[in-house]
Amino acid sequence: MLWTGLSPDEARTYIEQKDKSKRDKRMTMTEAVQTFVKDGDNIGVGGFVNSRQPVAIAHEIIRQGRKDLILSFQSAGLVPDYLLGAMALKPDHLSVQRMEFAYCGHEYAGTSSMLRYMTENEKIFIEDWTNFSMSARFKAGAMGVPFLPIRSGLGGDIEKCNRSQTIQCPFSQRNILLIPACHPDVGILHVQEADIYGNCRIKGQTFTCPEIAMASKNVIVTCDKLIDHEIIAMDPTRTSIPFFAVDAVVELPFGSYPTVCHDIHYYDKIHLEHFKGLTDAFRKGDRDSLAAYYDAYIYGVADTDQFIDKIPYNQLKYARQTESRNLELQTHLTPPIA
Amino acid sequence: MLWTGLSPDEARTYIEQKDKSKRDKRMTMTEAVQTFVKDGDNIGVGGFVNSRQPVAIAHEIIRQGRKDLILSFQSAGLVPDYLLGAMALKPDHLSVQRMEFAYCGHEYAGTSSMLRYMTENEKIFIEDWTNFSMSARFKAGAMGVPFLPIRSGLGGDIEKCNRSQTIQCPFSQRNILLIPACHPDVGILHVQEADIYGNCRIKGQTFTCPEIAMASKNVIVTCDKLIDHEIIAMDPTRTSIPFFAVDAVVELPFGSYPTVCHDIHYYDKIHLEHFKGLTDAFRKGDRDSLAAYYDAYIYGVADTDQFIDKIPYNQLKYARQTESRNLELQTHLTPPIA
Amino acid sequence: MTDYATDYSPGEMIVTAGARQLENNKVIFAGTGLPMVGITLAQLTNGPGIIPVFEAGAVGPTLDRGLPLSVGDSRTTSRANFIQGLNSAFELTQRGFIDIGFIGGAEIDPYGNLNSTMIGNFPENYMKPVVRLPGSGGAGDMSCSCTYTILIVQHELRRFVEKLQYCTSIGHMDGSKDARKKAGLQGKGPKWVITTKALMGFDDETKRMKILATMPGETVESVQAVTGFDLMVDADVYEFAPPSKEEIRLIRDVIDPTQIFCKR
Amino acid sequence: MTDYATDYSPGEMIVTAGARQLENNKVIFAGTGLPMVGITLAQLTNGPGIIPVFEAGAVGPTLDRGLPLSVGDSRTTSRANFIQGLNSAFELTQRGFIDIGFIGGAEIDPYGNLNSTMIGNFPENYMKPVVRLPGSGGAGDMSCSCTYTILIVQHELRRFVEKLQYCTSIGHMDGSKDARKKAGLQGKGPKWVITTKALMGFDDETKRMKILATMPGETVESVQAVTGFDLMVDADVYEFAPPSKEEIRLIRDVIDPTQIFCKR
Repeated sequence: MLWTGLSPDEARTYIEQKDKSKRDKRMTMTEAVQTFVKDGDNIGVGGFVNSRQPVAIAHEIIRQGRKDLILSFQSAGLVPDYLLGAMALKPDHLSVQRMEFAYCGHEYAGTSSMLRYMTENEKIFIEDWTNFSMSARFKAGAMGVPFLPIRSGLGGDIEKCNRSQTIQCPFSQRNILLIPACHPDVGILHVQEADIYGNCRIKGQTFTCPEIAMASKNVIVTCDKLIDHEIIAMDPTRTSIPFFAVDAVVELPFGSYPTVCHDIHYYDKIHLEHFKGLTDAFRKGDRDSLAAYYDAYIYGVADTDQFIDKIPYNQLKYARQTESRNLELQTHLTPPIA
Repeated sequence: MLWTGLSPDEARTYIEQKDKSKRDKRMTMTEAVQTFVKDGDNIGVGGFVNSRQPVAIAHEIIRQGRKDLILSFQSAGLVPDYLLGAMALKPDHLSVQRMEFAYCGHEYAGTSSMLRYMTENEKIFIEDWTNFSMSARFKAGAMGVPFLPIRSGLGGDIEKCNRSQTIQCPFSQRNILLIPACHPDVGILHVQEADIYGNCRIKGQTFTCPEIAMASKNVIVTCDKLIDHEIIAMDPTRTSIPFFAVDAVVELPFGSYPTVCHDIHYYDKIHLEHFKGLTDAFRKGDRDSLAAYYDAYIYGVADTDQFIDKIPYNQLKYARQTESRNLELQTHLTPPIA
Repeated sequence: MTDYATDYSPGEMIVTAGARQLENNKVIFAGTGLPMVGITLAQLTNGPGIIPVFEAGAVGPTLDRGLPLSVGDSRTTSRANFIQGLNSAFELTQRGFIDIGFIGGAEIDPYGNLNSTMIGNFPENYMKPVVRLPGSGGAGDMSCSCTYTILIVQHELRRFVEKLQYCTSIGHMDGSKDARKKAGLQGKGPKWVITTKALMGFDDETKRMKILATMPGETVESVQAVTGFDLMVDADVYEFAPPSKEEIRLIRDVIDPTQIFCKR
Repeated sequence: MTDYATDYSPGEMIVTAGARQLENNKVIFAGTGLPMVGITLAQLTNGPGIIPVFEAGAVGPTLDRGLPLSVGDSRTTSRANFIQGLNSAFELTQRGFIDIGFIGGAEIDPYGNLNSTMIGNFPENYMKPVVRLPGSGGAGDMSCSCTYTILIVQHELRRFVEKLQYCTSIGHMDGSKDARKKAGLQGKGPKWVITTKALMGFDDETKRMKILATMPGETVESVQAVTGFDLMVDADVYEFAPPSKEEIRLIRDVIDPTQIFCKR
């Protein structure tokens, strides 16, 4: 049995020995990635499709370069595309060896050309799961058990390609699927609010961010806003992730831009679709346009502030103004033009 | 394999066929208990020890009388004591045949004399669990799986007395305990706030109330306060239990009195200790004092309003004033005298 | 008498058919795209009490911020009753709280099994497919655990195949008696298949796909002509009514005015 | 030089000993009663960074509303960092986030296994015990999954027994090598036993209980005299220092002024 990331016993031992003190964990993005992301790491990617994807952390990983990464997520769009795109352009600088996932694509905006390019050219190892089975794998890791039983995937081809095992339930005598825990080496998450100790507040759906945080060996969190610990202490039932699961807190407004961040900003469809178009073109042979994007928006900037500085203000403004607002109020806004 | 309450397949089928519409579920307590609590039922008891115990529902069950009940909970104090006390006094009116639990007692206020009386005289069937294993049994039921794996209870005597099974984990090859789901026939819960559809907001610790709600066939909820659905819709991340899991909503201020209800009132230690003293006396042979309590506070009142009406106002007031308040502010209050 | 539209697109026909099949007050697992449009249409017509659930965690929202572009979109949360995350949504499904799920796929077989993973030889070329599709997402889970599912597939010969290249979402498996139950599954599996050509169900005995109704302008023969396996035909096969003018107005003016999912 | 108290109760001695054994900045699973007093005392003295976790769901609160009467008490939530429920708290433990757990019991054996379930013949009289105790509560779980545990038991001959009547909370099992690991457990098991008579540990090889220090006024002999099995004695056995005046002041004036748990 191959455990990618940590085995349950390794994951338990690491947390046992970890410094769980309540201390200031602020870091720069550069430091956080230098400290916690290593070659060969299994990276648990937070967010869901193009919602609250940890884009800023992915950009920094690309800037620094890492080899032989494993990506674990249920459904994701922009972050795997960014990482796979970086690999497609400069495999000696950044490479992904394996993905464990349920869906890689962009829903309304179509399939992932980078996934197609990588798989159809046999450049990465793929392990297919479903959204529930991947979510439950993180949950098993978070709960500290080596597996969870689920009632998905019994009798199809997915479980033939992955490490799940069918057993007969000793209580009900019916078949049930056991899925192994996923303990990433590092969880990368963007949240709306965190305090300096790492207590995180997620607005809207949590996706599987709390589970990834609890399951991972180390966790890097970017937050749109650093909040006073007092605010956490005044209503601890709103804390989504407790401080002792988090290792680095980076205050980074727009850290998940151009994906949607609940209550903060909606998608920047123009930027998303622009990048998507470049990956489509890459798959059809146009390497240079995608390379130019990376040079301009990732390698050519020092950090997320500089990346955001390159986004036209009316796109940023529209993304913010269209978030958490009813349709009637949205109709009075003028959409930016690509 | 004996399933008490519903088997996983029965529990699934029942929910499949259930009317899950968003409709007004307000009922009187009398109706709710008449409709949803039957002889022989497995009752999932919400709350924890003497926190947020569903006292009002227990009183109504005692008034109406039920036979051969099964009580499932992790740790509880007052509700099992009330039910066992009723059985001790009038076994033809109310009886408990079995308890599946981890702890029955009153923490600071000592052990349960009713548990001692019933077990030491071999009047009920006992199945011991731990707080985690009972909590996980409700969680398994809530998740819709027939079991969950946990790492408690391997090698002690508890799992020798209960239905858990040790297996070798097919991934890690280490021993692990499987605990069977618990699907009560009826979950009885007290919460601070609910809307008419059954969306519940729990303040403070949730204990295992959401898990019991999702695992049960039917659910009766009492709430200190009925709130507008608008309030739920404005912040759905605060909903602890979704409406479609709930069958009856009874607005009942002080529905968990004299146990503590987070943010509403602290313990009424005088009343709690008074009742506890009567159960202690019962075990030592004084039947009449306990019978007098039941006649005065349960059989002699029509409902919880009348029960509360019998509590001296300064006890009610002190319980409210000592809740969610720091020690400095509490020192200015005058405790009532028993 | 209903005033039928004469000018409507294939997508609009599918959405209308999907909406009409939905019973009021049911809990429905909403996927991205046409299902979301169909559910919203049903809520505005025959199913005001329909409760949508989105797999990223929102239960029972009102889609008053516009059509979500994703099931994880913040727009799925507006005025919801309950919001947690993916595990919560799928556990609700596993527990039996989700009556109906909408699922799509790139290929479908006679038993309603679907492929949304890969085109190519499986298992030989799993690591080097001819075309790699996005993968299961939540469809594989919905197919297992919703009480029943409605499938939406583009009706083309290459997509309606006797044998899938890869089975992502489990339908009636090989059609044998109690196949799903024996496998350990809970939901009843696919109930309907809705395409631009027909409304289909599954035979009670064989579990093979059966034409229940043909879409306007289609015949049993024209449907069979674009299907790569033999379809059964219901004894009472009928012609499905086209979208009404009101249904089309709702789709175009209210639900999807910018044609995100429902092209004209 | 520390100013020692001369007037203190057995409970106050236990609380003081418990507090002194706690390392700063550790996450500690707090049970009702003396452990709660001990943790609070440690926070006010050697362990200001100690993070208490309560099994009903509160992580890292400040006990500024008075001593909780229960681990599910609303007082355990004040100014906490994170609050969910029981499953969450025990899953944190299972995952490895809880460094230390305090556990009590009615009986203890040489290997630190504890009974808090029943007095009587097990399994014969399980359904009709001589004395039924409240049951495991969370102790059985803490004993399995905290990184290590500290046991607090009243030091009486009838409680320190070679063989338990029922094993509720698992210690070093039969003392055999890797017994806990082989059973499937994760935590390291009991590290210390604190009583009114002695501070004890466990022998590295045999896992049997060993006197590390005697409480003031006690000797190895007086401790052995109230113990129903042979205690090992550490080579460097010492006399534990009595509570300081400051420790007693904190217990009496600040932490438990109404003597809820710590009688004088």
